[in-house]
Amino acid sequence: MSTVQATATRTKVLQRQGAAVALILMVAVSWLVFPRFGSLDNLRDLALQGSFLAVIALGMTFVIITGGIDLSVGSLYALGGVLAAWGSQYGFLVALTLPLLVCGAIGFVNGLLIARTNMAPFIVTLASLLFARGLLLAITDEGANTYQIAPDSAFVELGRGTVFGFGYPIFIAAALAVLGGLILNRTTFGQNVFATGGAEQSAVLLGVPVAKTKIGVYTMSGTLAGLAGALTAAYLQSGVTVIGVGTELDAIAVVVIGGTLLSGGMGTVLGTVIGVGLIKVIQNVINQIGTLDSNYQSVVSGVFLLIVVVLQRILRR
Amino acid sequence: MPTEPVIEVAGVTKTFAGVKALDDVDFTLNRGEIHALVGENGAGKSTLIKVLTGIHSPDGGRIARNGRISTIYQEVNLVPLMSVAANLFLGREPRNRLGLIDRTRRDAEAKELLQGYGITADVSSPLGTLAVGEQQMVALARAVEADADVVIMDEPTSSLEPREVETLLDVVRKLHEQGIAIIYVSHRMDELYRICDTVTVLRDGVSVHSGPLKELPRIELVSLMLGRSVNEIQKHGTTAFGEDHHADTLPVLEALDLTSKPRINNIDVSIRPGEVVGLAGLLGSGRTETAKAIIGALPLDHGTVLVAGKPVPHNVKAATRAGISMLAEDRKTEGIIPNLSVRENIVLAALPKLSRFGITSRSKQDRIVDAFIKRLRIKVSSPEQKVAELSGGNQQKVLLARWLCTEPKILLLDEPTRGIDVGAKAEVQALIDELAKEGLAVLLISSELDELLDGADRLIVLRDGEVAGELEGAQLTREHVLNAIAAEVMDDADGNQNSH
Amino acid sequence: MTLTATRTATRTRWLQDNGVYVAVVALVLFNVAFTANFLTVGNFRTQLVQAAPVLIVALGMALVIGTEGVDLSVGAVMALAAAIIPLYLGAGPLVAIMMALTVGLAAGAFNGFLVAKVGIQPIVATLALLVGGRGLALVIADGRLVQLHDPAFLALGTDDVLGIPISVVIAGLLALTVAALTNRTTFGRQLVAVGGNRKAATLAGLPVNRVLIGVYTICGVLAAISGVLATSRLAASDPADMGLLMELSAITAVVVGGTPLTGGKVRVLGTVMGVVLMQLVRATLIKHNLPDSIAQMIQAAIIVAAVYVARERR
Amino acid sequence: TSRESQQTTTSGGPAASAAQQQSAGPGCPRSRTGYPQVDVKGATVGFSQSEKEANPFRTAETQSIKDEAAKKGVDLLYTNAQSDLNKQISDIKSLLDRGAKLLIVAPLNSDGLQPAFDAAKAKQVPVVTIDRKVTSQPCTDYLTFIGSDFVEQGKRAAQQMIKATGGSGKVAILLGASGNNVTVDRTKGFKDGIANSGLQVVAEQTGEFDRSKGQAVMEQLIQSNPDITAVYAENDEMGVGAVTALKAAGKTPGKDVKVVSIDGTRNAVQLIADGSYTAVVESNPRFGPLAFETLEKFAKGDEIPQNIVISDDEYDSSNAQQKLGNAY
Ligand SMILES: Nc1ncnc2c1ncn2[C@@H]1O[C@H](COP(=O)(O)OP(=O)(O)OP(=O)(O)O)[C@@H](O)[C@H]1O
Ligand SMILES: Nc1ncnc2c1ncn2[C@@H]1O[C@H](COP(=O)(O)OP(=O)(O)OP(=O)(O)O)[C@@H](O)[C@H]1O
Ligand SMILES: [Mg+2]
Ligand SMILES: [Mg+2]
Repeated sequence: MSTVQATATRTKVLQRQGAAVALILMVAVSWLVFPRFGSLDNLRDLALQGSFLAVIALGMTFVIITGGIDLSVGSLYALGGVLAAWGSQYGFLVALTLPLLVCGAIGFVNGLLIARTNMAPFIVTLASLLFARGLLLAITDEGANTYQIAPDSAFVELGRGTVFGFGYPIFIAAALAVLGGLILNRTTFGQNVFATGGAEQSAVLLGVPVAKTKIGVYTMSGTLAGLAGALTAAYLQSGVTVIGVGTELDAIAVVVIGGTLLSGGMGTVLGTVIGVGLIKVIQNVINQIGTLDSNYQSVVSGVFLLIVVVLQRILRR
Repeated sequence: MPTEPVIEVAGVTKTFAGVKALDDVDFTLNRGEIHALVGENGAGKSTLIKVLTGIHSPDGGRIARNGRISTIYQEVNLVPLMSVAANLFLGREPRNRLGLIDRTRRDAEAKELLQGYGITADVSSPLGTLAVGEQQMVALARAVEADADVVIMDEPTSSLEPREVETLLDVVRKLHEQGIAIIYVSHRMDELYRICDTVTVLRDGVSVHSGPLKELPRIELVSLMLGRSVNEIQKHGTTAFGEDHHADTLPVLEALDLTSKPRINNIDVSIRPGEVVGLAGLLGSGRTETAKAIIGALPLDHGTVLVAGKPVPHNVKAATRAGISMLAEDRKTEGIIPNLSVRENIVLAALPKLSRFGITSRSKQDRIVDAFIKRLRIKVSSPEQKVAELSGGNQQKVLLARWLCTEPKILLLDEPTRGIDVGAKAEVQALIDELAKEGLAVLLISSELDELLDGADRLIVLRDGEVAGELEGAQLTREHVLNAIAAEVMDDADGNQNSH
Repeated sequence: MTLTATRTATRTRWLQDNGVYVAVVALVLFNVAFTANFLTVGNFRTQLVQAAPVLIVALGMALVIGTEGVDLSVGAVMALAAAIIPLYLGAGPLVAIMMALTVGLAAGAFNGFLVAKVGIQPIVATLALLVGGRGLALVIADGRLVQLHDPAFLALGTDDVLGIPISVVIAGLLALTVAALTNRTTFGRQLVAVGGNRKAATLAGLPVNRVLIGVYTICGVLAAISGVLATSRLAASDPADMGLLMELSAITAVVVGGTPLTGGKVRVLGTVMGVVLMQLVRATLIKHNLPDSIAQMIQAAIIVAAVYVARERR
Repeated sequence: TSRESQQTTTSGGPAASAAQQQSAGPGCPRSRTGYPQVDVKGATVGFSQSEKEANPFRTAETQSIKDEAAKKGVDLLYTNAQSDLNKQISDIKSLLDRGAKLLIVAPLNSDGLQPAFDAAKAKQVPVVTIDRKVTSQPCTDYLTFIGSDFVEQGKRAAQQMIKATGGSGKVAILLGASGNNVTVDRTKGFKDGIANSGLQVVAEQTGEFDRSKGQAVMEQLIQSNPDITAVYAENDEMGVGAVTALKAAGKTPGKDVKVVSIDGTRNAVQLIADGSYTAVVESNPRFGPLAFETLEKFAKGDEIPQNIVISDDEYDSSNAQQKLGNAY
């Protein structure tokens, strides 16, 4: 046990810095190379785009720290949006709570199956990925129906309103991140999350309510994915059915880039936020390059991703 | 003393996939007593404890608990990635006015608390960075501070140094004075006789004896555990080691100037064929590190390892090929492959030798495995049983077997008898002796001073990652070693340990 | 005082070990009873032919999962293989196939290198290739689907050996090989040891890096083989869609087949059955003309049910 | 409608595609928008593509815009949303940020681009959407839509099918991707089109616009419904996949099983010419000339109609050979 963790303290700091260093480097270089990168408009858009992913990734951070994984978030994100748009005809409250409740419930079932039946999180949440997509198709008449949100409704304001040009979702995501950080580090639930992922067997013996903790994180992840969907629907003014495909992989990538161990037991919310920043900056830079052929774009994304993880890994040594 | 039962167990039975771990066991723990629970490896001690604490539900029987139970389980069961303080207070963290965890206070309290157990480590660093013994003390502190009526300790001293053992025994006495009942599991007879009032002996899942301990002669206790008559058990000393070995003159292993900052510094170790060299030192003095450096599992700043005069590249594979094998201290994370069978765990390192063109030979494996199961008396339902299902001591034997079937030239043993019952321990010790006689070079790390003194022909004493002295021949006495380890240890450890 | 009531429950492991087989049998029986024209040679042939490429990928995936890893890049590797084929088909099908397999080998070795030597977590290491690999395939193919006409190459997808489609024969042989590899060779046993406890395997002097690189390389090559077969069956090189979401299908099949994602165990026959089960599920849903929404929900339920019975009990 | 009369293009290649303006609703003059006059020549024009150019339709579409841009001497900025709706919104915003004064957008989806349109509106940049109609307001949110009528395409496919089968038999439909409004429209058009014929839909399963999925689904369907006599595929790729499946099952596509699909890719048209495919209704991707022409008219101050329908050709055994060069 001793040698591998010989440098664990150092690791923790450096690991966090790894992503931060990469982000600072990326931002600095992009600022210099692409004059429009630093424009207020661009930064606002960057932050807004990042905020939806950040909300999803926040829940994923908790799940991954317990040593699990949640593949259903992409589908739940889309489902949440559709439910919000459908619910908006009954007013703000329904539009906001319906997706949280339904997606939270699916997350709860994920947690229940994982915690109580010892099934692998990967497979359980893969099944709910399919299930939520199916449900979405069922309530939209196989995708034929897209529910619109009245442009003047208060709910749209939630997605489109701004403070100094920065959209509300940015502030919501920021507030949730702060809250998430507090829950993770300063509450018993947070400690239980770490303990569950760090050494599940031991956690049981230490009296940690492992099953409840797991149910808690998956419920949270589902709810947050639903919230992200609701915010997106408010922003897009409609319950778009085609979003969220592959979003789970984005969320996992940003969490891991942020220094959270996939094997569980270690991770930070700040790291995830930095991870979101990195991914969005990379995407933005690819756009700034402008002339890049669309097929090269994914090659470049892949290469960037690789550079970031390798860089981080090297920094950690 | 009032004999009011705090735990009462009647007719408990527990079966694991065909193995009867507990068979109609009765057990009573009275308020305020220290109750020894003894038995061979795999006798069912840990299982009984887990049934008591509700981790396992029994197949039959009834359990009555009267009061809060706090447990230190056999393997260190804390969370390595969380900080020491977080582990200590997990589930009962101090809060501030907002109901949030008050980290400053938690760390301060943790620091103060651990000082009482002789641990000065940084409480905000991950628990995993502590040596196993230190972790055991943290677990102890945690269990004791939990404000319980019953404290259960499953082999709490198996990775402790004489000094820590004393600290622990002091703690046990203090708890006893407070009227807290204690169940104490250990394979170390001395400790049992020093602190326990009552004893229950388990054999093959059956409770074969229960009664006051002091009246039971040691030899009879052992005979009860092993299920053999008293005269069948030959009189041993405290260990089963024989005479010194006659070693060749040329060292087969030379490790020179091993340095991996800040853990170990300029350590030289040389062992001749047929020689048993002991590594002594306090917890965290760098003994494990030294062994890992030799086998190539610890990145080095500098240093060379020579086998028979030839330098060995610094990686485990090369070291293994050169004939070095290492029995790791932490069998759970560095030893067993839990999913694999006993057979596969045993042949793992020797697999290439048991294969032709990369195709394994089952018959060869079976022959070797059967031989080792018999020779080490490993308790298994079949060689195909999952190793994770074995008791701790039997897992240790499986690992020993793994190394022995690679036919190494140099064997590094880090706490080889940790958690092994008396019978098996004597066998392992005799085995080490025998191996040395056959010409093996052995590096023996042990927290039990007697084992080192009797077993080793030469002792290297480490302090703070450096060689603090080498002792040989007539110098191999308790006093000398303790002197070399650290001056201040002598007083308390020496005074107490001569009682047997 | 707490009383723990007497409880005697001895659960059988039988269902756990044989859950997949039971599910396959149940589904076949259902189809025999309720699906028109199910019991025909042509139908079985169709199911096998469709399952073959998935099985080949799943075999590699099972090995990777056995080492406590996962390979998300298999679909992208299939696309790369597909993109390579038309470039070298002019030099003959054999050359084209060899080139495609070489690319799979290189991609797998690259994954293995990242995981073993650089020490990146498998899911992230292979995610990079998932993201970039398909893009690269499209760049190679200039973003185009290419219709293939080489009859020798196309025969791979259409011809039979002894009445069995070539791709099915290849998949069967590969399954046997992988089974022998895991159970009968040093490499196979070392692989599960690495997956069971990497630290212990390292200390036991096992060639951990070599095993890891080897496993990912095998997985890459198998994905490429699958890509070649699927391409020949499609009679076109279609890097945009070839193997899309194959990683999830393969992982599902492996896990449904009883190989735990936590590593240390590989069930080859279980994997075969997992693939067959998922194939039958898809076929059943299509043949009964269920709408996509219902079909996806039923698939979800079946996955959960199959894994539920096969789960390791605590 | 007067669809038939639109079929004016028989030769002259892509650029010659003609358009007809549907006069549903009032036109949109620049004066009503209050936007400044921007001369197309020398202007910075942004083009936001929705998906990778990994299929012939997208390739041809992007190429057409790029070619025409070069011809008109405009400075074209180009982005590709890689099938990610949020990215397309960012893309459009970044195009505006980079100084685009005119925008051409191929929307990923009918809904959800409102934030991007609002950003363009705020900068007084006219947006021409192509190939997929959005649900936002023409003239205010965006200028106009140029594209095919997908429902109409479905209907024309139905007519071809009725012609080929004589109006009776069992049809299998290979649907496009679920949740996609192209799928929805082409299904509706086709079903409406066969409503009064003797054709009976026996199966409709998604092939996700993908050749191999189309092939796999067809293989399953032909086993369970051996009496299928016609296949309607909602794009050519799935149709081609179905042909491969039918051949493998011992059928003769184009003869015992009629195959009709929508798109007009070279592979499908070639199959018609070879006799193993029945008909293809074109979905014309060559939006470049029309898009720029519209922007020019807008600059001049002309009224721009809400919808500009691009004319779609049709291929069947009678013309496939000679029109092969026109397929993309
Ligand atoms: N992973 C680690 N990171 C940082 N410090 C460590 C780590 N593991 C051990 N240490 C510290 O390094 C020192 C040497 O530890 P080591 O395990 O070598 O001691 P040891 O003499 O073998 O003790 P033990 O009796 O536990 O085997 C101790 O102070 C220990 O606390
Ligand atoms: N989870 C399990 N699954 C299967 N068998 C088990 C399990 N846990 C314990 N056993 C078996 O039950 C028996 C008793 O084991 P237990 O751990 O209680 O022994 P112990 O007395 O604590 O031994 P030791 O002194 O070695 O710690 C052994 O034969 C062991 O193999
Ligand atoms: Mg025990
Ligand atoms: Mg040690």
